[in-house]
Amino acid sequence: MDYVWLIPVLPLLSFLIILFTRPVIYKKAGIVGTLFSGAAFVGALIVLFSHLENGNFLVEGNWLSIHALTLTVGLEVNPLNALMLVIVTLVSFLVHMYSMGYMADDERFATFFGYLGLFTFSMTALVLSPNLLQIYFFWELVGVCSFLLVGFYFYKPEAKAAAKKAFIVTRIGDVGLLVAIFLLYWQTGTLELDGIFSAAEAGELTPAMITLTAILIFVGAVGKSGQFPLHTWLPDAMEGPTPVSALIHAATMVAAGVYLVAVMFPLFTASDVAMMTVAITGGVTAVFAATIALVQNDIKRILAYSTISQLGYMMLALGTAGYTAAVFHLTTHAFFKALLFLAAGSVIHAAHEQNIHKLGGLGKKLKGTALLFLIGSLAIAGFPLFSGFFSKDEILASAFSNGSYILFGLALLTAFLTAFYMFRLYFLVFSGERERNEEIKESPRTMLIPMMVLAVLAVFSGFIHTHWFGTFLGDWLETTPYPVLFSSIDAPYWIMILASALSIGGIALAWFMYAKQSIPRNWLYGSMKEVHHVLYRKYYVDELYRTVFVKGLYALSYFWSYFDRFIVEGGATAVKGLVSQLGKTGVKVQSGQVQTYSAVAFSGLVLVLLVIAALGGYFQ
Amino acid sequence: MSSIPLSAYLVTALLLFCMGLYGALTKRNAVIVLISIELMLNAVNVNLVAFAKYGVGASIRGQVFSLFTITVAAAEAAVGLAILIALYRNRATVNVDEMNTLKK
Amino acid sequence: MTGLLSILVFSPLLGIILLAILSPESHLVKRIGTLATALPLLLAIVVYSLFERGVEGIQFQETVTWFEMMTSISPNEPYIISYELGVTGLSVLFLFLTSLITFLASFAVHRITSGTKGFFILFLALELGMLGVFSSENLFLFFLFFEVTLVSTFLLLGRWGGFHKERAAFSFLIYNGIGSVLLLIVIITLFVELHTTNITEITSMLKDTDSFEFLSYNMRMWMLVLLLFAFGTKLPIVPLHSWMVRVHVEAPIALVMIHAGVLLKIGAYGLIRFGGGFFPEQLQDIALVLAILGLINLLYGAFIAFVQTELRALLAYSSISHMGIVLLGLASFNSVGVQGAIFQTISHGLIAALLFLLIGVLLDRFGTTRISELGGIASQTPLFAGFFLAAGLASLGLPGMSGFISEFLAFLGLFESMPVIGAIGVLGIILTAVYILRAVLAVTFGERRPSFDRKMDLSATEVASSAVLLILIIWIGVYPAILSNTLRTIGIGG
Amino acid sequence: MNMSTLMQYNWGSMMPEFIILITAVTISLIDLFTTKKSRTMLVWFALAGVGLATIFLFLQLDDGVVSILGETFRLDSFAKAFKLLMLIGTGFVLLLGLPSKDDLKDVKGEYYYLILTALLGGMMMASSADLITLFVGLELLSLSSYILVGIRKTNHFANEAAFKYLVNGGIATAITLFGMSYVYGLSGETNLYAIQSAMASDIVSDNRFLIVFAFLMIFIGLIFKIAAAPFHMWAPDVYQGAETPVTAFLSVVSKTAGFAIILRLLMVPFVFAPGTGKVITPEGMSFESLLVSVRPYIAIIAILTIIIGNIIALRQLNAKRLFAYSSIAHAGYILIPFAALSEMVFEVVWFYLLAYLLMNLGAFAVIHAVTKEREDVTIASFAGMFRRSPFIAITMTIFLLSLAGIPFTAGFIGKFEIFMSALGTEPKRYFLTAAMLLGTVLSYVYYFGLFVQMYFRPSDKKPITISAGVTAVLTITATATLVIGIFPSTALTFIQEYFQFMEVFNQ
Repeated sequence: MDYVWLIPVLPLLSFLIILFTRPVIYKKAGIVGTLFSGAAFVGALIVLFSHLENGNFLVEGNWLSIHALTLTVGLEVNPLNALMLVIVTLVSFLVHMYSMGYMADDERFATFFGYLGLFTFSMTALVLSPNLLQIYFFWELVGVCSFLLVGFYFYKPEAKAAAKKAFIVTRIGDVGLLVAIFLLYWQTGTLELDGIFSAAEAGELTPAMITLTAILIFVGAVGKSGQFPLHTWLPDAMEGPTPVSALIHAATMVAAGVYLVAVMFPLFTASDVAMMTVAITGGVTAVFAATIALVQNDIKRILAYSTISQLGYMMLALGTAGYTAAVFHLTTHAFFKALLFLAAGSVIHAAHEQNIHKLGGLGKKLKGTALLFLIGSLAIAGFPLFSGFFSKDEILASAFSNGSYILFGLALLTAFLTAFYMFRLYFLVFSGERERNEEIKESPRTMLIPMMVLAVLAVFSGFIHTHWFGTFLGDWLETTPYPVLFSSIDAPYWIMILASALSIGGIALAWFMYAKQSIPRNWLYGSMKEVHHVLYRKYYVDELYRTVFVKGLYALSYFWSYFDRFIVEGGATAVKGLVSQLGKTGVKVQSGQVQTYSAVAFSGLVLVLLVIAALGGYFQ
Repeated sequence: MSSIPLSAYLVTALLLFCMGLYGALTKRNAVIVLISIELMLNAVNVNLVAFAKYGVGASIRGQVFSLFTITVAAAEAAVGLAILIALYRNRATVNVDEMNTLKK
Repeated sequence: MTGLLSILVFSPLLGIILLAILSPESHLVKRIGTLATALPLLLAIVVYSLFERGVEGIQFQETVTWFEMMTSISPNEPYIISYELGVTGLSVLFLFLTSLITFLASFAVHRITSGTKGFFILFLALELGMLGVFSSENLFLFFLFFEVTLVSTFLLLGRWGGFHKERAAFSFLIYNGIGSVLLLIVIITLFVELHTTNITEITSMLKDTDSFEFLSYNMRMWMLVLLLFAFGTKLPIVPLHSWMVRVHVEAPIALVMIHAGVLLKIGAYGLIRFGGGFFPEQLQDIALVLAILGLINLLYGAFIAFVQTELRALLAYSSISHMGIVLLGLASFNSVGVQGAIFQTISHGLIAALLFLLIGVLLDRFGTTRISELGGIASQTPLFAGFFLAAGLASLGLPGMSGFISEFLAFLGLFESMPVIGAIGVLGIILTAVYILRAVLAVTFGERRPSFDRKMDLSATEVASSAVLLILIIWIGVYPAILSNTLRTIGIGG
Repeated sequence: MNMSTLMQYNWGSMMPEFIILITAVTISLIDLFTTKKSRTMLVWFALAGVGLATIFLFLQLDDGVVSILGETFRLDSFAKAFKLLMLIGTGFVLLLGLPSKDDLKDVKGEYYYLILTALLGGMMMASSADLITLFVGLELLSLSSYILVGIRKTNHFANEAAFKYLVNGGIATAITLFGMSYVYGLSGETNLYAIQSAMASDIVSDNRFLIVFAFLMIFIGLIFKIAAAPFHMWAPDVYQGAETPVTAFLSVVSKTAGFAIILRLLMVPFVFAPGTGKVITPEGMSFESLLVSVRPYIAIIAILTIIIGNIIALRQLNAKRLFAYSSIAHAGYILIPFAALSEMVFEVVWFYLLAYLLMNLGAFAVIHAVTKEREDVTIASFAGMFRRSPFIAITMTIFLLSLAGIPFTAGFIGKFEIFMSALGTEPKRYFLTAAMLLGTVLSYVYYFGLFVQMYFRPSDKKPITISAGVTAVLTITATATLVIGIFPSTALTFIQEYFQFMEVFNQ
């Protein structure tokens, strides 16, 4: 336990080593990175097990103290972040390994691994933070890593734009979090979690303040987890290398939003409004993203929208007090979504093509990949006994038991849509026949092994929390040091059946449309052109933002810069002109006529005399 | 003892002064300008002498003063004329309006 | 260690003399010039290390009576002016900052093509002035050194500046001239009333209540307003900023490094030390005004920076925006906010210096700082791109770099006293990200341009100097106690 | 007044005047009987005279107030202080006139003794305690300088300048005299101290408007000498037309004399005179002091002078005209302590005049050096000065900095004291301060504009050769400017030790 600090430090070391020896080690960077992240993973496992034995752990020290203000740094291990730690390090380790193959022929190979190391460091450190400032600190750092990796192909204009967008949009959310931090500090006098929670329990915060801060924090989460309305950056972020999408934009960083809400759960549960906001945002996002995913053509973008939708699912869970459900789904989703991305990556690696309509019939050539992808799809679709099945069921249950049937309905709809678009994707890519001239071959072992590991987890990770064999995860999570509210869920069984029915139904529909083709593929396009269009253009959100915010910003900026040039500088110039004009007149008066000079002098005298006579009262 | 009050002298002097000033400021002929200045100085003399006779604590000082003034005025006139001649030699004019080469 | 400060302040003289006797053509000029700036740096480090942290009051104090003025009517109460040096935790940091940035900037001087000797002489004179400003314990002395910086900057700018150098030089002169004269008025008013110009004495005299008999509340308010104008011109506070943009655009890079890195900070230093130190009550009463001004600076600068097409102008406006945070921190009027303001001045000093150092490289290699003419240079000059990106991130307040903790403290302080303004202010954080990324990415990212192939990347010296700055930036960002320990005794009013 | 009374006067106290007089006379005699060639020695002669006079003045520094010739001639600290300035100034001017090898031909004997007579007039103005002697001194100075201005007989610029100077001067004198005549009329006295005591009488307070008018007429007439608005307009033309050393003399020595007479003639007699305004005191209604009631008008004149001088200077291209306006502005600055009725008025004025003497003479010396090669010196003829003659450039830099009031120069300390005098009085004179502030900043533009010429502009011209005299002047003035700027105590303690300015008031 006392060596927890090693877990963030190891990846940091790999980053530094690679940074400084970049020219030298070049290809070996991959090995270095993988080894260090592997070590971190081992460490995480040790931490996990030692936590199972001897419970929570917290160590703190002073970071900065100014007069009254004291800011601390520290490391904390509790069920939630022990779990996150394992997920992060594991996925990171696997992605490292995978990248050795995927990025093999990229000239900035070493740099890539450096960035991965930095990200792993920031993410693990974020997870281990016991206070809000530290969380924010690394919250921003992971954001930067994501920015760097999205913009990894810096010479591609799309990548450049995407990176910028990713950073700025998330930053909008971050500012919300920052404000929440400021408010909480002046309300509670501390930034440490337990301090805040105890203050909240002791009623030091007004309900309004609790609601406000909670919602502000949620804004931060919305930004990071690509929830509506700040979701627009995530699909674009797919411009980055695929392993990055798997690690950052599927498994770990985007989940940080959910993680944050989970961490601050006691604060949220203290305010129904906040909870409602979270639930609704989550539910809406889930359906919203799922519908968009129905009609997209880019393999990675479909996965991105599915990620958004799944994160929405988790938020929905949290909003409906399903703490365990959310964390559970976070875990399983990390595995199967990472798997899906890596599989997609292997497809792209093989076929150099991302448009699913141009792909197809790859099932024959890429047997391994196809199988793995299938597993992933089943898991996410919530096919019975796959991991996704259990976690989704948990969420549906919590939504139902929370009693808001609209949200429940949204959840169900999402479940069906998810199953459908995932298998649309699967069938379009792998099933069917297609003649290709170019040679397509299976990815190297370094890429397959990580996927296999994930596949195994995607299948079996569901069993860590079932109502049949035992709710190990839930029970363990309840040992958290914080006053988290665990709602006892007693969901009727028909929910589970309904859920499986929906998922199978979705799969079937997809099969009929895209594999067996008994239903025309483009019936939606044919029947409801407008709907299809709206979905295809992602509800025109990007267009809206571009016109409102981007254009608005330009307008304002130009206005002020003209103001600066013409009013501010113009004013200065005017004064200057006035003075020199005075000078001109002065020179004119200096006519060279001696008598003018004396006349001026004399009139001056007369003036003075008149004035003093008038003021002094000589004329009375 | 004449019964002319002091004020009469003073007014005369004032008028004299103003005439002188008027001449000095308006006349185009440099010589006249110089003469007008003399006029102003003489106005002062009238004042001084009047005060010396009828003024408060009338004393000889005023007349002494006026003697000095007259002398200085003479010197000033001399210098003025000298300069004027030099000017005339170079510019062949005594018109004040044309003495405006120094300006700007 | 008495006399140490004097040695530090006047150490640039050595270089000036050496250079003066050197022939302009001599190849030694550059080397001696740089060495001459190294000497003050060493001394500053010595002072910094000998400085006792957490000890109240002035350290390294030196006092020599300089001259006294007597009036024949009241000869028994003379006006005495003495040569007094001394440092507080605040000024010792600035001394270090000054000497460091000057040293690093001296490498940029090597690119000057004509009259290197003269440049170095004035450059050292400028350093002397700045060191003097930060180590004077006496308003009179402060003013003298302040003017030295004024004149030397004017000459440097007017002789070695860009195309509109003389216009820039004169607008610099006029704005700062007015500022300095206003400062002089305040100094003299205090002097004739209190018969001293010693900063500590004045502070204590103004504290005791019976001083209100001869310095009424309103008068103090007026003096504070004058100070606000005087130092606000330096800072600069909108709308007194147009000179500063010109200087940033026209001045030679070495000078801009100094200007953005240190000279602007004199404004902040003065406001904190004198505005806050002498007239705390009045400052508190106009805190709201100050905050609004800060807000305007922050957003105004950010908005305009967003549409600049020229990197130096962009950075100028970004400086304005960042100085807004200083004002906000000051306006918060609690120790946290004020410390934030101080942090921000130091950190922005380092960041601005780094950014302009890189801009200098840009000018040297690509001959332009117009964003439109650059792009994709990360392909050819990865090191430059890396440092530029890092500097940009630092400037937009990335945690782990000095910018973040400064902004954090400033806003934290502000949120206690005026949350609404703080809430508006945080928009600035977003805008900063927007314009910085726009600029940095436009220059480094993008398609590779063949015309830029064979452009040389950072040289060893350039890497070294950038690295030094970056390390300091990160150090402060990761371990801010390094500053706060030195500033422990510094409250509102330095 | 018989011989014995004449003999028992302490003639020693007039020693400097006598020396100057004798030198002047001897020079004029020598001038009659020598050829052009051997006239260079005249300069040395004149210099020797001035030097000797200065030495004697120093010897007098310690003895107290002496007044002889029936209280008409008075030797007090005030007189000594201003005489000292004038002597030094004249010394420098003579040094400037020191001919270098090439221009022996235009050495004129009269130039030297006229300068000396002018100086003599100035000294009389400084130390006479009677309207009559004051007036004579004034006129002696004026007449000599009229001729000095026009000394280049064949140059029509010189003639014109001289004529303009004369006409303006004549009118100014007349106005002053007119005022004086009323002062005499109301007091019946010509001795300043007698007038001072007579001012308390009822007749005066009955005709107090008359006395105020008289005061203002005298004042307006006298500001002609210091070239303050509205009597400033002659200065640029005359400065431009006259030979540079003469210009220097006018702008420094004659101006010093002007301030001397203004301070003495306006402060001593009128210090107890009744003004226009009434003040209600516990022991009944009385009139405020005249100086108080005219203060606003003096202030307005000072402000006008500063503004006009600086603003018009901004647009000057001819160097001499530029410095004419700059010296107008400086006259305005020096009027401030007087307008503020500061308790330190004498110290401040004297110190500033000292600083002004050094920096302005230096500047004119530079102009003189540049004039040598071409007739009219424009701003442009300073272009690239630093390359052509670093010595001139650097000394000029010092003078300009001092004139602009930048620290470490005498000018700064002077301005500092003036600000103190304006802000140190109750109530504080904010308008005067503001005007001076504005003027200072405006003046930066044209002073630093010369830097632009000297350092930034390229030059194709050859280096400048300067005469020994100019070199000497430049070196001394520049050094002194710096020394007084960095160690003001040198001058300040000198004042405190030797000059008890308050002597000027008591009998």
